Amino acid sequence: MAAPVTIRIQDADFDIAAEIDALSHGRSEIGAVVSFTGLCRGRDDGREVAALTLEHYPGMAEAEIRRHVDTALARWPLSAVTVIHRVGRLVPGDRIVLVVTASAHRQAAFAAAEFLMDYLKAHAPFWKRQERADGSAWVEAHQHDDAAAARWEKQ
Amino acid sequence: MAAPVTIRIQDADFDIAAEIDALSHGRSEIGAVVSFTGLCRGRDDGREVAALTLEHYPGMAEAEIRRHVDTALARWPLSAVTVIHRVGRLVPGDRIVLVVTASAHRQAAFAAAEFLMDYLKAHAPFWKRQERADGSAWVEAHQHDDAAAARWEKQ
Amino acid sequence: MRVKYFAWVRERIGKDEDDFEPPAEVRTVGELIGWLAQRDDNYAAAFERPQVIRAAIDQCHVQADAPIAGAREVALFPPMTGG
Amino acid sequence: MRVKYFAWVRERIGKDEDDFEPPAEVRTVGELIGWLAQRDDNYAAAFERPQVIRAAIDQCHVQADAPIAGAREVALFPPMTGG
Repeated sequence: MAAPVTIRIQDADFDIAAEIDALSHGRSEIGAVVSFTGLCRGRDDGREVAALTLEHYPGMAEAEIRRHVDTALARWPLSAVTVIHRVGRLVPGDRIVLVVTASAHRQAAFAAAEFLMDYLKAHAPFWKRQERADGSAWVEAHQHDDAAAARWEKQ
Repeated sequence: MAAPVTIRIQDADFDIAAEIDALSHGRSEIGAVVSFTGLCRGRDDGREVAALTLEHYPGMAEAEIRRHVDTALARWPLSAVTVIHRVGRLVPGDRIVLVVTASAHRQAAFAAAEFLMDYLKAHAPFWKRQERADGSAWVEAHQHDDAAAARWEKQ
Repeated sequence: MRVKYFAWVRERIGKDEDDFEPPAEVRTVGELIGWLAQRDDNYAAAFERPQVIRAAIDQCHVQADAPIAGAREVALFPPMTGG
Repeated sequence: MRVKYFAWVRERIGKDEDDFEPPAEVRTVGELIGWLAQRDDNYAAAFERPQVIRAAIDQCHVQADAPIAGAREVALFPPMTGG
């Protein structure tokens, strides 16, 4: 059976437990499920953040995530993958992104989830704008995110 | 603030979303939450498994998990950690173990969750007995689990 | 050819896309960026640091030396900050 | 001194703990295992492969050469299979 893949980009919040259940229910070959949830933080680089607005490139964002999920499926023995990325305005504590990976064993699930998050950070066409006390500003890309994504090339 | 730690060993099932909420709600310094859920598989080594019974060493199990959580807290900048391990009889698809780690950034949350799972597998005093078509048998420890735990010593 | 803009590139230009037929000597993404930067002050502001601009052709990431011949959609944007 | 057994060690012995005062020449965990293995057939079966037996003293993992002097609780069990 081909591993089921769910990719969604949406304004609405998501339910972590429901997504984990949807991907693992009734599939007794799954022994390990790893979830990563990214949350909007109230401070960044020492400055208070009132809100984030997330913009994306419709069409390419889904396609780019799909390409990376396919890479993960080719690389690790995964049973299922779900990626959900929210867009729009979010406030501190709000969920931004969810990656769920399932496998028979934990190593594959952990590695694939971390790989997908590293690639999402560096390559998926999303942009964050912060509302701060000193005005509003686009978040700068971090070099360490490029480095985190690049380490998967070497292995 | 010291990172809140929750450790529970219980017969009852757990609710992943409720545990993630309990650990992250209202804490806007958390940017990343990683969860690992271990599930009872219906096959192991090619043989059908009807059920698992988990036995533990009361007192030592909690203490041993706490020691490893403390090691993780000293090693990574974590905001919170939850570990729940079920005992008793479980059937395929049932949840066995939950590890949740929270941090400002994803690398610490991923590394700590993987570290804790590797240590739980190799060092926490729990034992699994499988009910199979050919009778009932204690699960043998895997050398690769010892190797997975040992790799954290070198770093 | 449709050219799409995102994030602060979009904001500085003041719109989210254009339809262009660039002259024949504009062969690569990098040359397209240089050509756009000369249109007016808004485009000049959007592309004042061409080395930080990222690009996609038909929704796949490309480098500045990628040829634009045959492209239906070119997108120009800052480094991504998703996840 | 309380000695606790888990998993198949417990099953082969047929109980989950004993209270013992081992003789003075039994100084280490390894010597305790050897002494127990001579008690009867059940203990002998539980400890027929002493090299796979894991041990804890007062709820901390120890090696076979750990001294048992002063221990309140010694636990003997197979390799762990949790998680």
